[in-house]
Amino acid sequence: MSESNTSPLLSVENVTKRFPGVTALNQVSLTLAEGEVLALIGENGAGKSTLMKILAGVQLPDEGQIRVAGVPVRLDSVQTAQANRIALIHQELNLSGNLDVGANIFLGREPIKRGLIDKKKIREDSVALLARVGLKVSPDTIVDALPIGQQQLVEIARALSVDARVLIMDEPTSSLSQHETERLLKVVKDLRSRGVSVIYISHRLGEVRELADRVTVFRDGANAGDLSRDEITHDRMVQLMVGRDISQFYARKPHQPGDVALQVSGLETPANLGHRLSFSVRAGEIVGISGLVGAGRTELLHVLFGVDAAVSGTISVDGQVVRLRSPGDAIQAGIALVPEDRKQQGIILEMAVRTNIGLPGLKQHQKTGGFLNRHQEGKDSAEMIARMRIRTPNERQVVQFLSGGNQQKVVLGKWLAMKPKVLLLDEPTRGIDIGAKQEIYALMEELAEQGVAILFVSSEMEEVIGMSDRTLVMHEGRITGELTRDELTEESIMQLATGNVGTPA
Amino acid sequence: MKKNLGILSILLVVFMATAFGSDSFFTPYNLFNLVERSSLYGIIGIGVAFVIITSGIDLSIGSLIGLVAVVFPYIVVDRQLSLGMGLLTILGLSLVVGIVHGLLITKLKLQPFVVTLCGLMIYRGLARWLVSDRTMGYGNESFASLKVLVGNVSQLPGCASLPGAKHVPVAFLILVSLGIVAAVFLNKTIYGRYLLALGRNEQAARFSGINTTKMIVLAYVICSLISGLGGLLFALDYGSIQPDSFGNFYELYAIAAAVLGGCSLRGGEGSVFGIILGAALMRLLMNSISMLGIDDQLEPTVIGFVILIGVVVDQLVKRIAAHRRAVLQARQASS
Amino acid sequence: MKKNLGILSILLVVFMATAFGSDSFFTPYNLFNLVERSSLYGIIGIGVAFVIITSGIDLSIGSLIGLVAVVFPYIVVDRQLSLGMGLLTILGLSLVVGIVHGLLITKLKLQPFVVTLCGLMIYRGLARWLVSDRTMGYGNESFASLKVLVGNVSQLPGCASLPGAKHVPVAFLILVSLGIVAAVFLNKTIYGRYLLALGRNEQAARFSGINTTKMIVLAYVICSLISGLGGLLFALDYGSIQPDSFGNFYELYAIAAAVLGGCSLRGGEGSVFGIILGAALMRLLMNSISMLGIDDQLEPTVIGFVILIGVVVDQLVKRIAAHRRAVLQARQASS
Amino acid sequence: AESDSQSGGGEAKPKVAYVTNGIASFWVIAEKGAMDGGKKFNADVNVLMPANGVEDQKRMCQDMLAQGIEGIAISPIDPDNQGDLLAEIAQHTKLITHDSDAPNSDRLCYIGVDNYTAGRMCGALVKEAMPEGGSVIIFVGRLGQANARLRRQGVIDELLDRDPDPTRYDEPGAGEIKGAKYSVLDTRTDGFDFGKAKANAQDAIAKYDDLGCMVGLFAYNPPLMLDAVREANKIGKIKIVAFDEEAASLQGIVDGDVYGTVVQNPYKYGYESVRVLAALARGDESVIPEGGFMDIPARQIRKDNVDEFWTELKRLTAVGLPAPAATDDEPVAEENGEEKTN
Ligand SMILES: Nc1ncnc2c1ncn2[C@@H]1O[C@H](COP(=O)(O)OP(=O)(O)OP(=O)(O)O)[C@@H](O)[C@H]1O
Ligand SMILES: Nc1ncnc2c1ncn2[C@@H]1O[C@H](COP(=O)(O)OP(=O)(O)OP(=O)(O)O)[C@@H](O)[C@H]1O
Ligand SMILES: [Mg+2]
Ligand SMILES: [Mg+2]
Repeated sequence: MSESNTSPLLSVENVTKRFPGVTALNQVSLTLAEGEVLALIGENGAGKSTLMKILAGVQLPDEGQIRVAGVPVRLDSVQTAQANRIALIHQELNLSGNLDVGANIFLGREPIKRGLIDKKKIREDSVALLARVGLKVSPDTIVDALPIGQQQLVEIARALSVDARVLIMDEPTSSLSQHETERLLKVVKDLRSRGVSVIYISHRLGEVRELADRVTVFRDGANAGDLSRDEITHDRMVQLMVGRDISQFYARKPHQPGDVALQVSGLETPANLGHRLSFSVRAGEIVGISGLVGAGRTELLHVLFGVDAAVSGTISVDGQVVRLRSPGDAIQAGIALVPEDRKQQGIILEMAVRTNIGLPGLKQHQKTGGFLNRHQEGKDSAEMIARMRIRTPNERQVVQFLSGGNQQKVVLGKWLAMKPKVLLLDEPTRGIDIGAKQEIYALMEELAEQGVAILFVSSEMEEVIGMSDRTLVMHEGRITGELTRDELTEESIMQLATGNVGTPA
Repeated sequence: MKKNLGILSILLVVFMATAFGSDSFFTPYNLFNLVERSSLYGIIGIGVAFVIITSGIDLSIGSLIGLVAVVFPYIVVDRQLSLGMGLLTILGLSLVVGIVHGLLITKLKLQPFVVTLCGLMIYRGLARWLVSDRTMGYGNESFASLKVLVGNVSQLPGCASLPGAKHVPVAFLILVSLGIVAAVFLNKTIYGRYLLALGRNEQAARFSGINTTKMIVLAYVICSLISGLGGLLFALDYGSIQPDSFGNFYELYAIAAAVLGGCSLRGGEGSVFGIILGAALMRLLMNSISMLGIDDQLEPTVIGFVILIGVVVDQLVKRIAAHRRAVLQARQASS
Repeated sequence: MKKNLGILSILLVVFMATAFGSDSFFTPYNLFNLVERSSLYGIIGIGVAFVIITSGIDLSIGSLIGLVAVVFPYIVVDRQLSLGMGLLTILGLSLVVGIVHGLLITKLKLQPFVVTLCGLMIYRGLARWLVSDRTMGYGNESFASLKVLVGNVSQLPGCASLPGAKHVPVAFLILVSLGIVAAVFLNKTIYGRYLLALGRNEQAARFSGINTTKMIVLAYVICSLISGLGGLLFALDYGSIQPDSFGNFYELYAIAAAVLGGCSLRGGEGSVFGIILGAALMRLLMNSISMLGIDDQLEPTVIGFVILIGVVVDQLVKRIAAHRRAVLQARQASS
Repeated sequence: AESDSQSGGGEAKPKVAYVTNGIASFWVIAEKGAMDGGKKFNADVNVLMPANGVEDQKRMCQDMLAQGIEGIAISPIDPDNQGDLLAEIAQHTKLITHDSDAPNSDRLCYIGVDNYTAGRMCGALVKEAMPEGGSVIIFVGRLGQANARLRRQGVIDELLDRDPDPTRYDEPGAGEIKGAKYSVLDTRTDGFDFGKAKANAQDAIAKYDDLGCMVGLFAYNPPLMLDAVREANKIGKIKIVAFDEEAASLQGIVDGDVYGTVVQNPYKYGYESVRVLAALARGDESVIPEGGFMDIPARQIRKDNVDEFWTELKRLTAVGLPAPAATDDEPVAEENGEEKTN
């Protein structure tokens, strides 16, 4: 104890980590005091997750020193990290989908009774943990059956189950909506009051402002500065992260929407049978869809993109009724989707930037006999890399090695190259840094001006309010209301999102 | 249990049909043979299930069985060493094979299919070379003491008087005990849970502090050890070993049994009971084919078809269940 | 090309060693045989590569080869139908097999391993049943016109006078043309690009508007068609077909060739040139073993080892390359 | 298992099984014999060809026993080590052996010629083909099974003029076996992979340019050897001695490209086995030959007797022909092939 007042609970000193092709961390340092919530922010690829993985014993640093309560430690395995009572919620989901919720929460730390797993204890403890994160599912539910958002809550419950001194959360809210987020923030504050130290990584500066005692900023794998409690303001953080200030974040100009581009009437989706959805999006209009996790938004977009077949109802583009049996049909009809699950659905990680951008256009640009049109592919990828300002050494770089934000830009790029009439965006800024975010918002605005009809799902209320001309709110597969720009407030959205219909809509 | 309903019903249907179609089928003698064969194949099925659960595969089982079956009499008869020495050798052999497979797959990140495909060739060649293709026999009296393993229960010390013991193959006892141990291991111990977890998502398991390398090696060791045991039993049962062919294709039978029994080759799933049913079904089919006097050239075709039907049914059942769930949800939501 | 350096060097080493160790190796006659065999196995290797690229697998190749080899003379000789009719039948047969595999895998979401394992059994049984295990022959004069396919180039119409034509197997021409077509298809057409893409990440490919179902079915059809062609060539070359064993294990040879040639069973990778090298290496090894008078029984062991060494080397080369890049990076960073 | 169920005479048809040691054209001929025997002696015959060696043989026999079969004629794959199975059969029903004997079992009799002797006859053919001696190479599917090892040993012992001893075994790995006039360079196996079998022949031709004679011990070997020799234009330079009556081999003899072949009499194995089993099933022990051995000698087929043998063979194996009405004491297809049935 006497030691811990002299030296911080956790200190990272001049850590360097290299990967083939990149130096993820270059001589970075940070400290964490007992019972402190430290926010770690930085652009995509700044090295936040890498440092956290090092602290969790998943990766070893190439250089540098790590101390716990002043004592030098070598965190060469997850076990040693756990022995030092350090726990990490990874940025990507890390669950075994074939096991039930309880099994995942206690994976690797199962309570044992007479040599066998004590399933009773697991169930009991899980119920308590799930309650704490506000997830209303049985511990016996198979994880595969949960939508991403709920799986994220399971991850958090698992981290809580470790009796940790240092709890690291790497973008825990990236797939949570307002409601769950608020609950999570409560949990974190509660942990702090119990003397647990938390490292909190997020691109959502609002959360950071509300939560952090201190902020450490990384830029390009190096320290870019610290902010103490009273210095924490939106602009200061952006300043340090991006190195420039980003004026007028949501660049919305009012403009006249054109004719109806997308008309949906009586649409019934397989995951939410019995609910008929009807709405329309005009050319040049940006319509947001808000709602809680599992409200059916992704499901809706999947049907509009032909991934899942509609059970009933009609979809028409520019007045033409279209039958969407596959994404191919949707693309034909001028619809494009930037999917929710970037790594699984958006890009092919092992392939080059150029190849990914070219993929949807291959058919359209093919030469006679089905031969590749390399020239067109090169032209498109070059144009998109420039227009999106995708940060990559060259068009042949494998997408895997780009940061999250730049990967997302690649996904956008591959669709813009198709010049769609209707652009569907599912959580377009999930896990994306402030700079990239602003670029994407600017892009949406630009497209709208060009007359593209944009329908975008977001769990980040701030951006829904900031970006949309109109907002549809969904609750358990139904559209519970529609809010115009001047009706839009967090309250009005929450009202509808939690199913309280009856407020003016 | 529930997930094995599909195959269980197929098994029963075929059983009934054969019992109905041939009066020699439902006789103690035939049933004894049937149960014994099913037990032998069930045993190696359980073995391969462990690697399948880790989303791996082992194609070398048949060759390892051949090698073990050759090495054992080679040690005991040709080299004149003791029975214990022989047992120790094949035990060590299986152990080493399993460890090597496991290390190549985890440390060198080689693909299980490739590693064990090489194993399939390597062990076969070794078996043939060791005895230069001579047929090996188990007639030698030194094996007499082991023969009980492929006899009936009444031959076990002190079981002579048990009622019906004569009608129960010892191999069946071995299968049952092995099955129970395996089932408990998989479903009730942390190691089983680790295997299931890493089988689906190795990174998640590793990030949870599980030593996935050790667990995967363990899985291959278990598989090889059980294959070794299987090799011994098969050899004792058939008594005559052709080094160049003994055990050919057994890996496919074992894998088929596991798949029929509900193991997914994508890993993370597996029911010991199902595997035993799977092995039994295949042996039953072969038996039915001769009992019903079906053209035995068609035998592979029939088996292939039934396995296919088995997995298709399984698939459809899953889908229907999923659909029903969705509808149910919808009703709850709307109500 | 570059990624095939490992196997290419192994091939050369073995070649040199054998040429050095046996003066009968480097003779026109032996080289002709060697090239012909390599060509035949190379052809089916290219076939299976298409499904491996989609991260699938085809275990039924050997049985399909057996079935085709039996059906052809059955139609032409036993049924007394025309040669064209025979060719049409085996073409249709292979086509149907491929489509069925593809549909079961895409529509019913069955695992390729399982589907084609069933195929392995089903087609073998059909072949045996169709001719009730009779050995089929290609002695009949009606096949004479086709025999040129397994002869040397000089027997081709109008090639008699070409210099050295006598020393080039026609099968090699077939391999080369097939190889070129396959390479162009994979690397220069959108369909090849589609296959590589979905082999890496089917979902993302589908979300990019690729009709993955159609492409996967196509891959299995291509594989079956090429297997059918292979079956015909093998049959013509060997002249006599035993329904129960003809083609056994050929799928493993084909897969091994593809893997040696740099195909990853995880999908999305594959070099036609590499596959041809892989097939050649295995045939070369067998030839070397007889030429150097190595113990016949050890043959499988030797081949198994060399494949293993091949993939291990491949693996290490990749790692070292990656490491070197990292170090380089570090230097640049520090400087 | 084809089951021949044409109604015969009024009395009950005994059910008997004819079990081979594998699948081969050789056995297809035997099957025909067995079936004809079934018609002739009014028995219900099951012909079983194990695809998977001893395992299948055991399974098939057990399944037959379960069906209360009244007699089994088996060609044991490994007589020395299949004691248990043979005992099990003998205990439940009438057991006889054919093609390959199991003297230590309780079999009632053995029908055929032992492969060792046949092998020596094959060796004799080699001597005739190469009177002034030379080098020989042997091709065989598997050495795993007894008949193959015995044939091979027979050939070797004959060439080296050793005195008969079926238990001798020159290990294939041991390299060249030198005799006074003849030397056996190597024995190559192919595991029933025809591609390998042909490759073996080609490699041998390439490797030994002084190669005098090729011996193929399994039915499919000689035709593949013949192909290889033809392609290498070594006809005449390399003598070919065959085993069994594959059509291509016989054609080769006719053309003079194959010196000769040793044929057992599979048709008669089948026919006689069924005759004996049927009688035993009806309780007539008299059919058991004295000494428990019915010699159906192998024959050497050369250019001079190939035509007449072949026509006879075609006649016997022709599909859809009425069963040759042979009488018990005057069975079909005598060695000299003169006997016309009925
Ligand atoms: N396993 C790896 N191999 C190669 N490069 C990697 C690896 N992991 C991370 N990188 C690279 O290291 C850099 C830092 O990545 P990291 O994930 O730490 O960034 P981050 O700050 O977490 O970004 P984000 O906010 O998008 O999560 C990036 O350029 C990334 O591409
Ligand atoms: N993989 C899945 N398995 C089973 N059900 C699912 C799956 N994905 C979604 N669902 C169901 O479909 C409904 C809608 O889920 P969806 O993912 O579309 O919600 P969402 O509004 O997009 O929320 P989020 O995308 O933030 O998780 C949910 O009720 C969920 O139960
Ligand atoms: Mg990160
Ligand atoms: Mg969603």
